[in-house]
Amino acid sequence: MESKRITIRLKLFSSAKDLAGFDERLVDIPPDSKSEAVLIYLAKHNPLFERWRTSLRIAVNMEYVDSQHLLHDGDEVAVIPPVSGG
Amino acid sequence: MESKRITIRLKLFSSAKDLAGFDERLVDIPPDSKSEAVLIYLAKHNPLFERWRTSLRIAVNMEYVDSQHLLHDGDEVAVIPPVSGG
Amino acid sequence: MNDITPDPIDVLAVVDSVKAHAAGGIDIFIGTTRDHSKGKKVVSLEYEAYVPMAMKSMTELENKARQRWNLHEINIVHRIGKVAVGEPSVVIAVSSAHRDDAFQACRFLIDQLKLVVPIWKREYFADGSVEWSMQTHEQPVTHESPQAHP
Amino acid sequence: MNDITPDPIDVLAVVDSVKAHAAGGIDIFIGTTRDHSKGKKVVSLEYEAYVPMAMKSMTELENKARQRWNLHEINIVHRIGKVAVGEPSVVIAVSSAHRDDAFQACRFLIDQLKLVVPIWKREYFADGSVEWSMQTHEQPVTHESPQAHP
Repeated sequence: MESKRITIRLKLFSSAKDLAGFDERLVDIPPDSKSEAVLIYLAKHNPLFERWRTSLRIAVNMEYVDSQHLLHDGDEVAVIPPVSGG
Repeated sequence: MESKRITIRLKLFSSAKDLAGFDERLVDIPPDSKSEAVLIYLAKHNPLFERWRTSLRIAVNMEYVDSQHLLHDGDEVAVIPPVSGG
Repeated sequence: MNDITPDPIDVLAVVDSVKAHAAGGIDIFIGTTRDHSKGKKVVSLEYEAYVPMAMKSMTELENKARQRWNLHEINIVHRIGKVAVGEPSVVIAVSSAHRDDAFQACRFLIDQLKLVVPIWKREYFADGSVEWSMQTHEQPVTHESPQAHP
Repeated sequence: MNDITPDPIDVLAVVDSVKAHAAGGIDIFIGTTRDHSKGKKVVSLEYEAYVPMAMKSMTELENKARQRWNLHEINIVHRIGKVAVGEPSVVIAVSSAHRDDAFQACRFLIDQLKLVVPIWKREYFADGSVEWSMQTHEQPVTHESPQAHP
């Protein structure tokens, strides 16, 4: 018996948005997915996400998290390319 | 035979001006006088100059000098109390 | 206070916002957009922000600065959208009783802002090219680490 | 540039004076007059300067800063005469390609200005007293050294 999938709100910015071709999307993922799941998801859209992976940070509900952070239903998950404000 | 005296322009600022009671004066001093001569001169007007002596700096022609700097005829000699700009 | 705004930054208003009658000193940093980058002439820039997270991040930086130094007021304002060359993209003003605190906190805030606040700069070059700005120490493709690919 | 002026300092004009299209960052220090000193309420202040030496001294500081750091523009403006509490008494603006240079130079300039530039502050207190401000580490009467009196 498979557990119910959870839904996250994926947000992309800057070069990540350009690579993916969209800026926001609701994504269904298996429960117990970790934050790195969004990068695996994105790599299916564009293999460059795999090459860029080490320079992309993930923020969950507006907090930076590591790649093993457990995602929950309703989380806002943002892909943060190297920032260049200032 | 006594040598001719030299004339300096003495300028006082801030608390030194208040202590002396004047801000500018032409003063005749012996040749070969050193910068400290102006403090000895001022101490005759107000003995407090003797007590304040270590905190007063001398500038000759708008450059800080030490107490042994030789004065020349026509020098502008300023007594500089502790500065407090900013 | 702090703000992320599409409007030109009113530098004087930012300065006035941190004035306090008790203040001894104010340090202000103004980042202005450059007319060249990577040897190419830049004609204009565009900033994008993850606005709610950027605001939250700036507030966190403000709180960290207040913990480390004795400060009166802090105001961090970052512009987004198109910015003409030479115009301020960021203004940070810090007031304190002793200038050492204001200088150190202002420096800390701009350094940290450039590291963690989710804002991105896109440069429009005279030759028609457009690029997202990347820090030189964070070039993703060339500094890729094979171990990170399980 | 640099100036000593009896007029209120136009902060924006000082900032604009150091803007350069090549600039990456501007650091500005603003010294504002305090409303208290030695535990007493200050109602106004008055600055006196040995103007030609102070201008010369500020130019020398500017030259030293330019030797030590890579800077675009420097502008040091100090006010003299009566200054109301809360108004700027000094504004120093420094622009540079890299912010580290601007921050360090601006800090150096205000620190040195306070040590060497012949400008004096007189404080008018609410209780009617008037005093020339003395740095706490330079109290002449109490720190008098007997050896200095031959």
